[in-house]
Amino acid sequence: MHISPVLWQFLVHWLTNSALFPPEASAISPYMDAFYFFLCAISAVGLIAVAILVFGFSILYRKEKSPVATQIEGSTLLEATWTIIPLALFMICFVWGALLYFRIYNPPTNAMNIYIVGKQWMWKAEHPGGQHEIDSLHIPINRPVQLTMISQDVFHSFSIPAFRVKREVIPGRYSTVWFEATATGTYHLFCTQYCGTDHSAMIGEVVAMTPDDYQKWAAGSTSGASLAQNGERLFASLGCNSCHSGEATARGPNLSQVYGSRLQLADGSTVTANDAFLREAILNPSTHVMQGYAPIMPTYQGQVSEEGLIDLVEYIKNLNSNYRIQQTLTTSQLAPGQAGASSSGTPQVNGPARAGRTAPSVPGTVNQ
Amino acid sequence: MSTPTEHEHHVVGPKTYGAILAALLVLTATTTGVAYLDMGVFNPIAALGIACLKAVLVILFFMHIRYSSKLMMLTVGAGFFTFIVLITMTLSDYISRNWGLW
Amino acid sequence: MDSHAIVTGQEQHEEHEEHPAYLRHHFVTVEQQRETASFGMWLFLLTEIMFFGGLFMAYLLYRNWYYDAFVAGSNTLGIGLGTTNTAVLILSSFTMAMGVYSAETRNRKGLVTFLSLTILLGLVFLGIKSKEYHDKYVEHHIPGASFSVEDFVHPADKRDVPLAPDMAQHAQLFFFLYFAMTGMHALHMVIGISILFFLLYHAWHGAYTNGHTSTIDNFGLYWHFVDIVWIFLFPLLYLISRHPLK
Amino acid sequence: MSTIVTLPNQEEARLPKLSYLNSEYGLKSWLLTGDHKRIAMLYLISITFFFFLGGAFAGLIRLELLTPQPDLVASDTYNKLFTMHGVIMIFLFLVPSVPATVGNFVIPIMVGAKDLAFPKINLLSWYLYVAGACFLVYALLNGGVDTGWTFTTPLSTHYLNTHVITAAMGVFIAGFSSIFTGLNFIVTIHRMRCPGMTWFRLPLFCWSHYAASILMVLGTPVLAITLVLVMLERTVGIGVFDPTKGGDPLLFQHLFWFYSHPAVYIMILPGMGVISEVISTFSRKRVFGYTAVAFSSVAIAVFGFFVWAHHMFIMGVSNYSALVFSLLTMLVAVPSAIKIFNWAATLYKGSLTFETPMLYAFGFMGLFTIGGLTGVFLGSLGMDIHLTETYFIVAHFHFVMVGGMLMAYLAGVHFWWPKMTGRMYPESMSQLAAVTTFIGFILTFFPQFIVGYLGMPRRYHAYPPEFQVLNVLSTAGATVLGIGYLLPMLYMPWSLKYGKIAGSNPWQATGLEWQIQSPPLTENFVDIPVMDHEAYDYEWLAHKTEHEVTTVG
Repeated sequence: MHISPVLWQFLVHWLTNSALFPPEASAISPYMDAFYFFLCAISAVGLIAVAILVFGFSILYRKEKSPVATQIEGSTLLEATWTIIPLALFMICFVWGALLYFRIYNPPTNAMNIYIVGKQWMWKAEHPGGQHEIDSLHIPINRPVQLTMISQDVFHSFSIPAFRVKREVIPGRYSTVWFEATATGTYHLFCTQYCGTDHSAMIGEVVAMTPDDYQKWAAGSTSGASLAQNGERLFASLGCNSCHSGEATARGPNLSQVYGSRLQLADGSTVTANDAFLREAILNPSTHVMQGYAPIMPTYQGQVSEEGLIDLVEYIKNLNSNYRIQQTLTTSQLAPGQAGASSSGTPQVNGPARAGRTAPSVPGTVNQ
Repeated sequence: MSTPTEHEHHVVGPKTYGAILAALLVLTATTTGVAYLDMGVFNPIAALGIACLKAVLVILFFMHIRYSSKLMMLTVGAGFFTFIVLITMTLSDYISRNWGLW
Repeated sequence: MDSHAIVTGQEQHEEHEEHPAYLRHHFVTVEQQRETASFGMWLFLLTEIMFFGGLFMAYLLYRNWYYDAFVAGSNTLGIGLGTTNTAVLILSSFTMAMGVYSAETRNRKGLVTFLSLTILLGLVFLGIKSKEYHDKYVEHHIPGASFSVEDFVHPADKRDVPLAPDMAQHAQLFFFLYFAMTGMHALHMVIGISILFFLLYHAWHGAYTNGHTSTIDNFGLYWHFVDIVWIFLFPLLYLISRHPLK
Repeated sequence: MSTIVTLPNQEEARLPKLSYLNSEYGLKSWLLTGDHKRIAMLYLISITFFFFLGGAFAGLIRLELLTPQPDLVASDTYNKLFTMHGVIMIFLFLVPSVPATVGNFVIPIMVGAKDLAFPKINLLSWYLYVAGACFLVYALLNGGVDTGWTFTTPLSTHYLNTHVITAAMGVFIAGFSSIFTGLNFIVTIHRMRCPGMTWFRLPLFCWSHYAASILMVLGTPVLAITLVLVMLERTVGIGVFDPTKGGDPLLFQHLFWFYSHPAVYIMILPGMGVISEVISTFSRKRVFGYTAVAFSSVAIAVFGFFVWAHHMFIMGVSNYSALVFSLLTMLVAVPSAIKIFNWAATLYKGSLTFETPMLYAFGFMGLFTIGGLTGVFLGSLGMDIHLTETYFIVAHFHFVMVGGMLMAYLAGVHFWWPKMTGRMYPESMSQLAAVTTFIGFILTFFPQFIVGYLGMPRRYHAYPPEFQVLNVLSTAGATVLGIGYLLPMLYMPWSLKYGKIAGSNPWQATGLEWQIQSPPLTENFVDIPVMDHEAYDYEWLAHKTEHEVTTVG
């Protein structure tokens, strides 16, 4: 036995650098792994059962030993046995798997929210504090983190194997996933849904840090303005404030503290104003008209990037009073033509425009 | 009418065809007329109900399923069943999406 | 050792003294051949059901999502032309059924007449359909670059609710599905009419009225199926969101 | 009840003077044939070609993945490689593999008919296959297509500038080929059975093909219309599947998987039919629980239509819907388990020999068991989150499709080779090939389960270096596997000329196809047979053989 030293070196190098099991770095991992081992166990049992039967019978009843085959019709009892036992096992798997699924996809209410935008071929992470990252994600450990994700183009899939979580990032719709990291370290972040040329380059790293380190990192890498602040600026420049001024006579509904509330829509249904609803209401306003308001809002489809929408959503989420909106309006009235609130964007305080045609609004909102 | 068997080929006569034609035309007129009445949710139900009735008439008489073997009836049934599976199971996803998380 | 190894039937073929020329070699009886052919045709129609099924699925989904746009789109379709076309198609189904009857009663003249009538009615249907398509073209309702939302944002008919521009855009989906569904249906009609010409030619020369009616039977099934598709398309596209008469 | 089987004396066998192979000569007699056996041969040749074409792509993929760096081919090329590998293997090899070759050849004979119900449609089906293949080859030669075999929208509709329409057209046409094959089988099994051939005297091969055919006929058109919509969307860009224009990309997923999940059963069910025949024949024993195996095929076909959304658990389907689909997925796993246990029980008190088809069948049972059980991993909602879209799923479906279906296909081709050609394949050589394939397969795909749980995503051109060991193992295994597949390519043609003469029933099997000469006459039977015994009745066979010996002697 002589292995070439070079080959040996390679083997040692490979083996020390490779793992056969992913690190367990999130609160859900042990649960996932327990289920995995259970599934492996029943698979092993099943496989061994089949192997014993096949090999056992092959030895016992090979032609040399058993020149005469005994014809057997079948056995209802046996059929029932191997119907019911697998079925029972599969049902256990189903229930266990379902519980795990709902655990992974139901974020706790106290989770901190980070926005993820996927595009060919990079991941952008936006922290509420205004920290922007590309192909990396910094998170504190021991704290539930919820990701609100959207794709700008095609399907992507956000996967962190060490956390055992994954969720498709869908164009045109928010999807969420949550996790709670338990060990500091740097972990792989993959796009697992084939998304075109550089699919395999759409990778990144997840840096799990102690809360203190995270605070330091957050303070050190902020872009200066939080998402909500960016959103406020955008809100004003798109002229949203002209209708959503929060005044009783405003043409648009009051957005202050709208997030999380139940809304009565014009078509009679009620919905909860969550992130997805807010985004949809900006892009497809006519299907999200609130009771008592006219469908006059223009669509912003194709005018606001996904990042911009996130800013707006984050802004509306944190909007606790209309004070600043009205402040902005007053300022823009003093200086017309500024920002986006030009021409007809000025509020018509008198005469509620509850009915009638779509009011021509901000320039550039004409449909394609 | 005797029970259809595999070895009997039933010839449907012009009288039956004529009657079915009349029925179909009447139903067409009805469905168009009904469309102008405002019946709320019953409008689509009436329209599709009449369409199903017409389709059944065509299948049973013009297409001779009324006089065919059980196998044929089963075949036609299987086709519509699969169609229903496609529609309902897909729509079940869309309908329950707004129910929110648990 | 050859094929005699198996026990053969008690001279099965002796029972069937008559072996018409159209009995294919691998069938034992004419009845078997007829049943087989019609069963095959039915299975083919099943695939057609599922083929249209995908389109119906898309239609149902988007109709629910963009109800207003679909209502508005539906109301631009000419109900008169639609109803006429339905009647024409039903009539052509009737003439086709009568053609089958003529073939079964070995009436060559009848068969030729009814096949010609079916062709004629089929062409009338396509003519009316192309008139409708042309109307859509004139109204800029063909989805794509030339599509205009004007009729939906500022409807001429005062019963129409003006649509918001974003919703009006979704009328394109309605028209896309309208063209896809009726277009696919019209394609089946065109194929059907082509086959009808072929059948007519042979019927003229005395085929199908010699007791071998399978071909006509099965084509009849196809033609009726195309009719059924229209029977569903008509209410879905034209009727279910009509404005009530005031 | 016991059966002694004496294998016939191979020395005495002669090739029949007249058979379907020499009834007519010339290319035209093949290309315009209505004979199901000749069409089966045409299919055999064409799918073998595409198998090796698809296999070559697989080889390049594995070679690229030998190293973590993207060093062998460019990203786009890599994407085209796995797309063409998937499209060719699924639509041009796996779907038609057993049904269109072995099934086409033996089903009419098994039911005691002179041909399939619609010989011309059978031929048309082959021409459609060729036409579809031409489109795909055209797309391939003109730069390929890189959508992935799933044609995921909106990637395929708006973000790629390769030959998506040509490829979709190819799949569309090939789909109709499969529809016509299925249609023919259903009608044949219903209408063409010989006197005495009741449903429960049908070989299980026919049952599983019947079940698969139902799926072909009812599922494939939905794929067809979906691809039409993709093509339309690419050309006119209306946005049926485009979220920016109000469409829903998940609708595409629903419609696509409505076919493509049943397609998995279209691929595996005929293979299961082969295994039933092979296990029974080489145990000289009736299949244990015939009715259970027969109905489990039908159950798979029926349940197969209700589970498609399990491909979309993480794609944003509603949670409630996911729950229902997961539950139904668990149910569809049960009939497969029933089949495996019944086959194992068939061996009990048999008289087993281990010819090549039997070795492949054992390979099938082992690998399909693993493939099926790992399917339960993926059908469980929570586990699916971690495992889907990783190499785990790649390993899973290769265990089912390659480990299962390809093993079954090779078992079938070896098993019926004497019937098709009149000559035996070389036994020891083919046993070597079977064992090589098995070892190569395990080595190739088992490491992929591990690397999948580690999280390596599928369709990755480059990967983190710590996954390299497992990938090297996998590539090494692929080499062995490739050798295992190349061996039959050498000895099968060889056997056409030099193989031993098989005689009509070399395996002493009970199916009707073994009671006629090898290779059969064009019309299969001189007179339509009458089935007067149950399927897999080895006592009837023993009695018949004895009777023949006495009459001849």
